[in-house]
Amino acid sequence: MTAFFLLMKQELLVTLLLFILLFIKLSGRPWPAGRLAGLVHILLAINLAAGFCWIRPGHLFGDMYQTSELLAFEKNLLSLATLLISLFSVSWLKHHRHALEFYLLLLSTLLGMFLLLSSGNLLMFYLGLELAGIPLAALANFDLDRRRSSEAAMKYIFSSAFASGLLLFGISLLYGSTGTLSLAELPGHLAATPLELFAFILVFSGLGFKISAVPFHLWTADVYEGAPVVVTAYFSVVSKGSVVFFLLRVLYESFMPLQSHWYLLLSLVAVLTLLTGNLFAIRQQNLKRLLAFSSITQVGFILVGMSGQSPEGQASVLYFVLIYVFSNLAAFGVISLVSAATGRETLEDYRGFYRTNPALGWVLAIALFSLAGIPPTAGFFGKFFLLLAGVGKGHYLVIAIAALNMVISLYYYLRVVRAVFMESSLEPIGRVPVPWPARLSLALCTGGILVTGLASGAYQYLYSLVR
Amino acid sequence: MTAYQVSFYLISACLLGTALLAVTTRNLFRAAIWLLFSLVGVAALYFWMQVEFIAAVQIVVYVGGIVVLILFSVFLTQQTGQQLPRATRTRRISSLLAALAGLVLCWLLIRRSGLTATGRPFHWDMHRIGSHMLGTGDQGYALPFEVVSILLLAALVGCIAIALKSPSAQDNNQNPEDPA
Amino acid sequence: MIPLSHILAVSTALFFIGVYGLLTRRNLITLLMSVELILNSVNINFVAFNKYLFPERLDGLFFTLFIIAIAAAEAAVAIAIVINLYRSHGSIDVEDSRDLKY
Amino acid sequence: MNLNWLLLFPLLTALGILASGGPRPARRVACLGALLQLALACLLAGLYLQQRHGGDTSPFLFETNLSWYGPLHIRYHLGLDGISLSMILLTALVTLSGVLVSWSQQELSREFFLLLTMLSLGAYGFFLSLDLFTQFFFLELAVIPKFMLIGIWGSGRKEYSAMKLALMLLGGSALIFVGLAGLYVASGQAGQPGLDLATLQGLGLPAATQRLLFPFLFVGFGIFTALFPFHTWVPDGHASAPTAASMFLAGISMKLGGYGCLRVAAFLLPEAARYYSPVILVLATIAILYGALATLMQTDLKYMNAYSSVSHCGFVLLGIGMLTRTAITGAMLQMVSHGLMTALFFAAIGMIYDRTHTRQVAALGGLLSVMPFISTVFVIAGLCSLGLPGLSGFAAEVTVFMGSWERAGNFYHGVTVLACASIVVTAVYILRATGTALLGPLREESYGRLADARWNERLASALLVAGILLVGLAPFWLVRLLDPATDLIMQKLAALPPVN
Amino acid sequence: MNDVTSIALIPLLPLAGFLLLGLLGRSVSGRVAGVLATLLMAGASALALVVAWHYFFRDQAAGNAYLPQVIWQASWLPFSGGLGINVGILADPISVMMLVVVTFVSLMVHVFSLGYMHGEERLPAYYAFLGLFTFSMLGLVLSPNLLQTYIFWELVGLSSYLLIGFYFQRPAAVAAAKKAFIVTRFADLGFLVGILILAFCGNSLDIGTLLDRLTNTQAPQYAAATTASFAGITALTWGLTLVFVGGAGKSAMFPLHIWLPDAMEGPTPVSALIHAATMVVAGVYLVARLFPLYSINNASLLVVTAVGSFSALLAALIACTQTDIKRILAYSTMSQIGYMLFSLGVARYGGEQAAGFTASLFHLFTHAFFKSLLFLCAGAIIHRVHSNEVKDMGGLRRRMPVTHLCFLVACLAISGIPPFAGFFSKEQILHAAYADHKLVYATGLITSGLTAFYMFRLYFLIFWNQPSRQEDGHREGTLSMLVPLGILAACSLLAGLIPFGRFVSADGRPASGSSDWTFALAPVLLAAAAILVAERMYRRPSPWPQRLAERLGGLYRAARRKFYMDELYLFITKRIIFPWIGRPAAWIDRNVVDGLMNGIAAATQRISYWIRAMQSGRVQQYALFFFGGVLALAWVLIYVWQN
Repeated sequence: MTAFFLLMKQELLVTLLLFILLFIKLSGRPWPAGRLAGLVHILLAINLAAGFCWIRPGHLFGDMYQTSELLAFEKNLLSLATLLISLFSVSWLKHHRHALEFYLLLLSTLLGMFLLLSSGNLLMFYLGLELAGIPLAALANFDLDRRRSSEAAMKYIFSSAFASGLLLFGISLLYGSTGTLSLAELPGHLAATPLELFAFILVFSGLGFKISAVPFHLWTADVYEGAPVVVTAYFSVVSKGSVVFFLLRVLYESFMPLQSHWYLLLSLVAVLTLLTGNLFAIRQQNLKRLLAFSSITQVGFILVGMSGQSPEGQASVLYFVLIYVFSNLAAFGVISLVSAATGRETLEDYRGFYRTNPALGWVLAIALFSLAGIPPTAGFFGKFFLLLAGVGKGHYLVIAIAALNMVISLYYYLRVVRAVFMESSLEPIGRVPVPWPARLSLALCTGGILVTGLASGAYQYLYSLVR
Repeated sequence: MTAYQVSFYLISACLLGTALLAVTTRNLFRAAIWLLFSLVGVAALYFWMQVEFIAAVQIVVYVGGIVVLILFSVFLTQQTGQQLPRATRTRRISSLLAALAGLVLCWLLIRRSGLTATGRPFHWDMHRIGSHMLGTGDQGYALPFEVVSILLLAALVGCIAIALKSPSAQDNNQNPEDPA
Repeated sequence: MIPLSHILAVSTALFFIGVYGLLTRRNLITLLMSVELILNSVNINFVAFNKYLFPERLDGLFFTLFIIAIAAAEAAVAIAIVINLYRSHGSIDVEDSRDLKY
Repeated sequence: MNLNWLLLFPLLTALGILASGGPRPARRVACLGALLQLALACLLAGLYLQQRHGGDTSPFLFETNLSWYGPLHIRYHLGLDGISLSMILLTALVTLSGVLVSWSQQELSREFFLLLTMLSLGAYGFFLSLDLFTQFFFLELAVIPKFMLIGIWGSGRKEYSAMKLALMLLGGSALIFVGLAGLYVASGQAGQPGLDLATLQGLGLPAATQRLLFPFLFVGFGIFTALFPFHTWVPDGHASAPTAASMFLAGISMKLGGYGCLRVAAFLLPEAARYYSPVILVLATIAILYGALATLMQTDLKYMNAYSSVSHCGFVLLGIGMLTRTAITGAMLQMVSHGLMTALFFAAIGMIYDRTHTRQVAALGGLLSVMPFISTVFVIAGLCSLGLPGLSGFAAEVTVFMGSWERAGNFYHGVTVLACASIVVTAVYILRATGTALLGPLREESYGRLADARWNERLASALLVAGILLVGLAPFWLVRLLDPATDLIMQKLAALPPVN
Repeated sequence: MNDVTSIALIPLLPLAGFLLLGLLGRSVSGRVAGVLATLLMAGASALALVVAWHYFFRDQAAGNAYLPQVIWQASWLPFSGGLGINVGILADPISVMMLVVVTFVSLMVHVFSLGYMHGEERLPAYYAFLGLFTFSMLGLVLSPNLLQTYIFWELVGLSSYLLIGFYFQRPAAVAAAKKAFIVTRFADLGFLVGILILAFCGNSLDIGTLLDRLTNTQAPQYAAATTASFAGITALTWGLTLVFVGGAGKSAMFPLHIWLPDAMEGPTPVSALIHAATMVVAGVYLVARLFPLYSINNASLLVVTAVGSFSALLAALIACTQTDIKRILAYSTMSQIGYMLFSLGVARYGGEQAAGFTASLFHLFTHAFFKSLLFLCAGAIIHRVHSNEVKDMGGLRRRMPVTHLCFLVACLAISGIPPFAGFFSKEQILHAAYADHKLVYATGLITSGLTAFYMFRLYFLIFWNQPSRQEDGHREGTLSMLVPLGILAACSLLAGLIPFGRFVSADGRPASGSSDWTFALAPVLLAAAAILVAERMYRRPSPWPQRLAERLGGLYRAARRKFYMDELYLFITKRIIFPWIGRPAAWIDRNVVDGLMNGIAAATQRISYWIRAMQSGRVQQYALFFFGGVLALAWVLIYVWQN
């Protein structure tokens, strides 16, 4: 029994958190958002801390649930990201009627992701995915009074329903073809028949939808732009990260018999993703939308690394997601603070931002540099290793395209930097107040960006996990 | 051809026909009704396959739950008599082509895959389902069960948070922030 | 005996009818209906596979059950969102919510 | 001596600048830091010579070799040879004078000095690195500060230029990256995965691999050193940059490329270098002549010097492409010389611009009578540029010419003659600019009231002039410094199988 | 006495002057600067005399031949394969002779400047530049290494630039300085390439080694150098001709002479030093230095002869029509250098045939004195009348008697009237030319007559012609100006008597310097006749010059416009190189090359704009793309790609 609790401790803690929040909700006395946020921060921090203790691998519920040191790390990363988002969401939540519901939904999606990661079975995978997805749609609608928010939620829920329809169809075909739903048993039954390949593509498309790989990405920009900034951050980091982790696991474990196929698939999709993400991003004026396309591009890089089919590739993907969490959250953190304070989100608005908010300007710049892969930020290392892993078999074309795309992507990141540092505006954004939780969050992100690359510990740890 | 076989084709025809009508009719209310029939048809198919439990669940949850939900929302959001607008011709043609291509592809793949019934007996009974549903070991579905419950809870919370009318929302919905 | 492929053909056809509906209907509620069709087709698949190919375990059946449950949750949230959209846009035509683009 | 000190110093300086309260302390910290760097670089040179004198013939001295990213076989490997030493001395000198020239920087001066220090950090790291990953890291590290320096403190179409520079340079580094990835794969196939220069050069990569990877690496580095036709960032970038950034950009940044080209071309992929030699030579010659001819038509002093940099950096590539010992030595000399000379030139142009607020040659005139010091500096830089003996430019160019002529054959001789022809064109544009801007009667009444150089500017110029004279009057010490490294390169080239 | 220190000190003293004055800058007064520089120069000059005395009379005389000896050398810039720039000091008859000439004329000029430049601004700079020039020139003549020669070659070019442009506020001076530098730079390109060719032919940069290897028919280098290379011409010919191009540029030979007349914008003492006595003869020196090589290569010698004789005649013709005193002198310089060059061209190595060599250098020697004298006199005159135009002068013989006398001596010397210095050298040259080629001789003879004509035209125009307008009495220059004039006049009178051939000859062995008096009759008579004509035409104002000019018509106008050489050059640079090469290059760079880079960026933007329809905002279209993507991927993976 203790073993059960210990193995599932992260899920159980999140569930506990959910219930605490539910009790508060049901107690009928509404808590002010600040207090609530404080409680959630503390509990999330405890959750995070607990995640680092008593890590051991194991199975539960037959093959339904499994955990390992790697999975524990992945969950911790997601917890951390959620905590960071939660920290800088305070200034937005303060004015929100449904702060508690926000946390309830947020944490239930987190739970869904944990279960997704730990799933040993296609059913659990599906349930986790839906638990992570459906409340997110509701969250996307959380700027309740804004047209765009509900449009975003609508687009998300319908796209997601369609994607899960295809995914389910794929799973059903896979089930029909192999007779098993267990991820561990799958490799033994796969024979790369056309039907299986089709099923695999359907499953992949369902996952590709979540990580917004081209051509399954079209919802991304609209939803990112319409949803509240905090939720967008969650979308782009936590939701995406969890599915990347899962995809990595299924590709490298369950679908290994199809490896030559998925190598091609990944390469194709990666190239498309890189090009499309970049080509759309260079035109964007809204920062959230820009970051949406940027996150699509980042996925392209992830896919390149993932196609490396080596432990280095796996480690690099994990490492990149780690870095991506810090970088993207730092960027979104700044944007959410500004958005909460002034409601301004376009590139035009950010002109001369540095003169009024130097610290935020630097954080934003560092985050963008990290996303662009400029040293000494961790993004440089992340990208380098991803592509190095991607070239593992000597396929230079994809790498060359990816490298070219690094240059294109640089353009729009630098456009933001240019607006922030170099251009001037008649009515610049005034001094933005930064509450201490947000400050802490941004400091953690910036620290993460600067340290994770230069210190090789994180990578080596991840490598030891995947080997 | 036995009656059993004939009934399959009959059910299938009804099911597909009503489904087709459900996605093409231009009356919203009728579409919902056609959908209802189609879902009942699916339930009939389950009966035909002798998995009555699923058929029952299908009827209870889908027919009793989801379709009703849909009907409610139809009433909430739309005058029922109105003709639904049609998508553009390009969209319809391209969608049709895509769907047909998908269908052909799937059919080819199914044909090639050589999936044939094994003829091994298929046992299920409520007891087995119940014990599996609450079991925690191999073939135990307690965990998914709990997960679904949480999911339903979350969905509930989400629905309430979003759909519940609040005074400020009422103020704002008439003057959307940007009319672009 | 009906060949399995015929059952699969039915489910596939249902699936693509749903897909067609999803791609062409303009009313959000009808879109939701199409989604339900798609999910139903998958359910048929699972049940059929379970019954005819892998009768030893009940994986397919359970999967179907969970899909039905989740379909309900999804529909609920979707309808909530649609209602909210209706409030803000005054319409549930999918073509009317195109503020976010390019 | 531990080479990490050389990286630690700029880092500490940067932190010091961050910690400093305001613009005045910031510039003091920056200056002190730069001074210490120069001292350290000189000390390093002394120790290096001592070690060599003591008979140490290992290719690299003072190595630091640590595993960095173990699973990927990426190492943190620093080492020093004559080539890198000379580049480091150059960097230290230019950094110090850059800081001095910007002494009166008013706007956002803390950031300014911080970025300048970052730039020097990148350069040091690049020159010291022996692992190609580390090297690449520092190469890219040095790009963004340039972008920021130009974009924030620049003039004219600064944002455009900054963007262009950043994109083209990082485009170059993307090419380099592809090359590195290829090297990584090739090294893995050879059984010793990694990007360590010392290991890679010993692997003897197969000719086909070399020929495949060489263009990526060479063009990639070439973009940094204004390889035709990828030089167009140079004029815009230099023209828009603030003085110190221009100095750094032309003085050091372009050398990163030359250094990289040499290391990669002649050291790592000698077979491919020989194979592609004619292409390199043609491109280099085009850059030399065409850069010089384009300079003729420039009306803006900074554009003029920028185009002349294209021309001069062509000599570096020419020297490398010739693959003879003398030519390579000449390329190195040219890198040092051009670094000093162009930094001095930009300093002088900056001083003139600060006072007259124009860089149009036609709008200037007769400045010699009101600002003799600045004008003298300008003339010295110009003379160095046109290869006047006694100044560093001559030693470098003549070495390149001698080395180039060493390659027998009408093609090589033709290329050399064309390259030589540029000295005439250079003389024309330098003297035209000097004649119009500095000599003649005063163009504007108001110029008569302008002041000559201040102490910081004098000091900065004096440092660079001293460097130019040191190289120009006594090039032998620099050649001796470079010798063991060029020996190594020659050994590699000599070991190649004969061309069939 | 000929130890390193003393000989090294000769160039180092002026260098010290340059450094001192350059660093002190404006903190010293002009007077102090002048005195300091003059003293240093005097020291150098004295040392040079001592060194020369030792060289010619002490150390070397015993061996019956003056062998070149490298007194000191050090590696300055080593190249690979035995090549390298060794900086050193070479002592041989030519260099020692040049040492004397340079230091001596430089000293005279320094002294003269004390008076002439008095009161000018930036005097320290002036003396510093003079010091730099003297140093460079000495370094040039002492060089044992081809690239060292090139180094100092460039440095004299620089000092010439600086001194021509000394009055930098005058646009004409700036333009002239620029022109001088660029034209000589162009020539230096030839020199440089020539050096490259020769150095790699002989595999050495050391002049001595090079000469040994390439003249030794047994050596492998000789064989390589004399086989045809590019365009069917031997490498040796290429090398020597190109080196000569460098020399021709510096020595203002046709067609690279156009800078010399303009260079007269500099202060007159500078013209005397640089553009009359020393730097402009560097070309002669260069050919003489490499003479053993030239002597085995007829093709290049022919080029030297042709260019020399043509330039001599051309310059003399132009000189007859000019009205600017300094320009006339400049063309005369060009003409005389032409003499020296064709004299070299007609010479061969060793023996009787080497007479041209000796004659050439002899002429160089004497010319240095009388031409610098002429310039200094001109300086004194300009100093007085504040104009360069001869029409502003006239009748000055009373007011400037000393100058008059000196000028007359110089004119006689240059005209080759015995017993003045020019007579001896010129006679030897004509003798040598006669022995070699009659056409060259004829050219020389005509030129000699023309020389006498235009010199005396000048003389009469300045000192006679019209009655003086200025009635302010005696205004001869200061003593510091007169003393150098006197000394130089004495030299011009006496220098011819030196048995030059005893000391300087092609192979180092004393050559018989005997003059054939009967042979000298023709040129002397011709010169005398020319002087008479000049006297008739210009002693008093007369209509004759005008009439003659009209009679000659086109020829006169062409000569007066310097045969349109300047216009030709301007045409080539301003109308061809700038608009047709430079501007297109700049245009191509901005529009094609850069346009390509910008075009890539623009194309990317464009594509981005095109494909934006994909993101139409219609969620169903998204689904369609999604589904289409799935189908396409499935198609590719299942049907297209079969691994």
